[in-house]
Amino acid sequence: MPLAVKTFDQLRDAASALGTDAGARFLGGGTLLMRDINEGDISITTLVRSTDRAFTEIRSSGSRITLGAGVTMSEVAAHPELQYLKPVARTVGGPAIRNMATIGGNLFAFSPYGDFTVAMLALEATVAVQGGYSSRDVPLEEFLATRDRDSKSLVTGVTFRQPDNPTAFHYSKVSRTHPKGASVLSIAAHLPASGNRVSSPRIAYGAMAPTPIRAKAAENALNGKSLDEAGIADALAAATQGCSPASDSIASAWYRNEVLPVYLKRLLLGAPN
Amino acid sequence: MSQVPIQFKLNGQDKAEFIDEAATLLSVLRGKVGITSPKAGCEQGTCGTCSVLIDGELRLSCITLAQTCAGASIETVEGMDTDGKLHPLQQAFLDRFAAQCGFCTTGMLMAAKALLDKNPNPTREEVVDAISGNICRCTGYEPIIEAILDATGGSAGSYRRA
Amino acid sequence: MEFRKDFFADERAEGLKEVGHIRQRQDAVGHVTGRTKFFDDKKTTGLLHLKIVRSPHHHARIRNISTHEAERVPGVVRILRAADVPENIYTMLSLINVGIPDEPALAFDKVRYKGEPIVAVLADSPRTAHEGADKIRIDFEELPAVFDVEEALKPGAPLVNEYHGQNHFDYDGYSHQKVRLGDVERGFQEADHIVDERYQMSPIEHAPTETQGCIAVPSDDDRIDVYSNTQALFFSLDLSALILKMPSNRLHFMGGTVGGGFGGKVDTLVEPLAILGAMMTGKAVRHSFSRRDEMRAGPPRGAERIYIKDGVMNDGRIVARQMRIYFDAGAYSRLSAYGAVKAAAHCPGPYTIANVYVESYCVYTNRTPSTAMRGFGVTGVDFALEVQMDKLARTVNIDPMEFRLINAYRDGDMKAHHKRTEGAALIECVQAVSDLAGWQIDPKYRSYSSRQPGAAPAAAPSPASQPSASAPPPPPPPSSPPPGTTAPSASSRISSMFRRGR
Amino acid sequence: MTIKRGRGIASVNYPIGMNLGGDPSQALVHATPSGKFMVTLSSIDLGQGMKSVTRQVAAETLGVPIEDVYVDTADSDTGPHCMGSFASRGTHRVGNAVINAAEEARAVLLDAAAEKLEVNASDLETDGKGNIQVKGAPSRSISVMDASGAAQFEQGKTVSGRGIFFVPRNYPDPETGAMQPVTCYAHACTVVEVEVDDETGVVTMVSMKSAFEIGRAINPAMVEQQLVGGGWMGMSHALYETTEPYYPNRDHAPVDFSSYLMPGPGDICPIDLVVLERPAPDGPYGGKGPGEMCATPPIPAIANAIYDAVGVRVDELPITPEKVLRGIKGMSQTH
Repeated sequence: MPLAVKTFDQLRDAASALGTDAGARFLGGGTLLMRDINEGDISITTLVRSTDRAFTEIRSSGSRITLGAGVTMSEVAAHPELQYLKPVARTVGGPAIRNMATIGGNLFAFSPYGDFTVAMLALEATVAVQGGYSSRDVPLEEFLATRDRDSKSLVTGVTFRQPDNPTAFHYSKVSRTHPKGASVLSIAAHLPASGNRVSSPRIAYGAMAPTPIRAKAAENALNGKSLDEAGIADALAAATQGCSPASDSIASAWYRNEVLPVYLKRLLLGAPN
Repeated sequence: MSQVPIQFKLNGQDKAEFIDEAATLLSVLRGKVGITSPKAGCEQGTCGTCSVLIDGELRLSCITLAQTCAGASIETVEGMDTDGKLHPLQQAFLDRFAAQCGFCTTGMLMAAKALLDKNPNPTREEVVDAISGNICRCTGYEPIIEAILDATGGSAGSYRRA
Repeated sequence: MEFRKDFFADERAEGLKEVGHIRQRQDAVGHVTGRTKFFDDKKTTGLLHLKIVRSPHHHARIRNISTHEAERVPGVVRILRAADVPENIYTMLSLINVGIPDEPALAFDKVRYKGEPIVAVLADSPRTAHEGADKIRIDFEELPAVFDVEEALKPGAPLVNEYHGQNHFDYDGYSHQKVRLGDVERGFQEADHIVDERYQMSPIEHAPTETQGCIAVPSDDDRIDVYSNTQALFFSLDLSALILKMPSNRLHFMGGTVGGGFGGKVDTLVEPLAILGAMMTGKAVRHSFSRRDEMRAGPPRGAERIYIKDGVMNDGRIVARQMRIYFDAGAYSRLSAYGAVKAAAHCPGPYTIANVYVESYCVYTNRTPSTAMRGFGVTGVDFALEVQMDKLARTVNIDPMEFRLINAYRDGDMKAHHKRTEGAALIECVQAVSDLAGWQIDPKYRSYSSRQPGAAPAAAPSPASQPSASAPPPPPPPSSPPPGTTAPSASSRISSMFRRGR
Repeated sequence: MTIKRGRGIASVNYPIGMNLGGDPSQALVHATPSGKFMVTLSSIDLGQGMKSVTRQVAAETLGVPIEDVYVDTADSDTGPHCMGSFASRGTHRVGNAVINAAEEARAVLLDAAAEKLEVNASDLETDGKGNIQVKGAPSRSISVMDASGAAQFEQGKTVSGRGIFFVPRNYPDPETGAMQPVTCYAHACTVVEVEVDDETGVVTMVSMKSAFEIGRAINPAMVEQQLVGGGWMGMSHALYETTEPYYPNRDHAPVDFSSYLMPGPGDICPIDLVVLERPAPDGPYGGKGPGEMCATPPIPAIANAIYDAVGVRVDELPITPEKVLRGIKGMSQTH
């Protein structure tokens, strides 16, 4: 059957339409969905979109900031309050993709894609999910664990507390090709300092599991330690705990596990700079 | 498929068309308006041959829903030369022999124009980033990078072959 | 880029007015203005879109194909099956008499690789073509598959292609193309060292930015106009006419402006079905690979496995080289039978070796059929040979650059395929790179020349080989006048150059 | 972490034209009444510059400026047969066919001019600027336009020519492989420098320096296009490309330009080039064709450079960071 397009002023109406139409998908930046349609996915029969301004807004309140799900990578990179995330946003595709790809879409990107979500995970973001006419905030980690089972809800935005010290946020993406490339792996780390020790670090990986994951064993091993060879040794030893990377055309599972500690070490030792 | 009306500016000229509601911008430009410089290289958003400028921003027309461009200003390579005179980027691509088969060339020019319109004096690294979403299988990229740097009048960070 | 005009200056006419000068490309302005017209830029009305239903299995028997449901999808205009193709079984190189018909345009009794075309759906939009394809029902019985060239040649391996009756191409009654010069076993006995190695080249994609495609349009003179991006216009025209059993002059092919090819657009995979569809519907038909098709169902450069066993002397001379080459053709011959001979002819590389023994196999496996790509028959062999050369050089502790100069072929040297070397220039290229890269070599190698006999011994002739190669004749003197004589005018000089030796 | 540097070399030759011959190409050349020339072919330009090389060769042979020649190709109703654009045959085969056709057309043109100037055609030469003149007496001349017009409107001659180039087919001896693969070879030597990260196996290209012997560089700028692009493709083949990442297993196959790996504009290195010309006796103005050959020598040169850097031999393409790292760790290369 032909493909229909439905446009709604309000996100909640869009969410409602998604819930009642089995063939409906929400159109954000289009980088994933339009490709599927071009490639012949005829299970998609309706494109739902929304012109709700909340969807594309960046709102900050105190140290908390909310990015509408329709905010693009380029908008993140250009936003004065989000300069520490610029290196992350700039590793998503080339310039055209960054002008189109959204925060919301990135939450659904399959491994080895979804590097921005890795950063959001390290910042302990919550995801605003509109299911029908009700909305709820879900911790990102929980959202990622269930995202593939819940295709009927609409993500409207992500919210997180901005680092007190933006230089405590670190990001590293390893790709085979440059400057654009899919991830061998990516690492985002928020390493707040207390004196010369790391306090409650948050580390997240991309491409090391079916979805971006938190590196909790490494976080625990790093907590209260200094960022030097000795201080990070336990974290490196625990680096791959909980990882279950895939073998794909970018890299094998063996290689990802093998080099993750190498790149984590480089990120952590580079951190004081 | 139902038809919807759409108005937009194409290379400075007003256009009004009835289009399939789910049509991509690429199919509208190529099939409806007769603009063939954007190419269907992959229709996956991974090659850059369909690149156009929408309100000055580089976009991939193959994965852009056409009706989202209502009221927008769209630029393609067809609008680059003025009064028969080539745009400096086009001239630089000629002078540097930066086109071989020509299939990626129009997308490359759009990516380069998106950069130079906002940043007239980019570094080599910025040029490399600007074309990073555009695949070229013929040139090895270096002639394209050099052409874009030439069009800026500078050659910051460029290495030159002997 | 710089010219080293000092090399071979006495063999060249200078003073040409156009040749040798930088001139803008005829197509360059079209490329930078977007005016260049590729096949898909042809304006057509009432275009039908052709979508192929492909095999999901590597190797399977087809039990049943049902198209009834697909035919009822609104927008589906026509469905093509094997029975609709007049000469369904063909082989790509039939036009130059290489091989036997071994490949169906549309599979009917079995499929031999994942992605093999079975049914073509013609519909009024890409989406309806996809919807029609989704409704095609095919029952398969999966068969054991073989993916490795050496496994495929073992007794008891699954038979890939019944038309050949064995998993290799037949070369005049042999399983491989042979090249024999001298006595390789005697060479190994004489050698100070033996180096025996295995090399594997992966299949790769041509990856042109424009995928393979065409548009076939019924024309006003009751023929079919075909806008195609083939790399070989008449090859594709004649092969299409052969498959469709029609007079070739009922086809009017137009192309010549292609968005990259690299060899992949030699295989004529889109035109025959598009033409057939246009004839059966009276409508224009577009058949273009999606990028996914291009990556998976389109032919790759084939994998090659190469074994090289060399005998080398402490002074750096290679005295024997034995090579075994396996071309992974995939399920059908395409151009691989030709490529394997080209690979054999390329052995043992640009070096003079007295004893050479080559076996080159074209092997069928349940992989996507492979085809020519930039360097067909040569690239894989050169990868193996040149890594092997590095290993040999290190084995005898000689600088790798000097090692190549020691063994480089020269004018008059006997090649493994029993022809004397002419026009050699390897030594000079190595010398030029030595300068360019600042890679120091012993001064004695500076005096080496492709035009002077080298230290390498002539091939010891095997009884069967001819001509006799016991003493290579001195190389021919340079045929150009010595410097200082008045050069003839450019055009006459060029004519003589062109006609020399014919 | 240590970044280790290494250099490697490879030298190759490349056969010009289809193996064993038997691959003709044809050309037609004709002049308009105003002395402009059309070359009609069915050869394919897939970016390598077929239209432009043949245009340049035609202009040279005709003795007219390149602006006076256009190449029209690949319409099967009008263009004579060409085997196709592959096997490094375009410049050599089609170039020769164009020379043949252009010589025939030129001969008619000079005959027409001779009749007008009342001299022998053998005493005439072209100046390459659109004029035909008496050798040694350039003031006695006629424009190509006037000569072409006279031929067609006064003398009733068609200023045209037909050309074909053909290397006869030969067949290898099944026992010995004795054969004549081709009539000429191009040559190349490449030295590359790489850096290898010994903790990750990542290889970074530092430089590529090559010499190419290509008979005659018909158009140096287009030769450079091939050599630079081919250098990139060789590097890509060596380090990145595969349709079967776990060969011979067929899983995890790439389906797009994100999963099919090729070096991006940030992965390239300076490419320095030297060109040598040893004309092929049967090449058009000696030309051979560098397009295929240039993508080959970087592959083994890179493999050899990696060995030079870290002592690891990877004999299976592509040479991925994983294979290098396995080598550094002393592990087998199999998955």
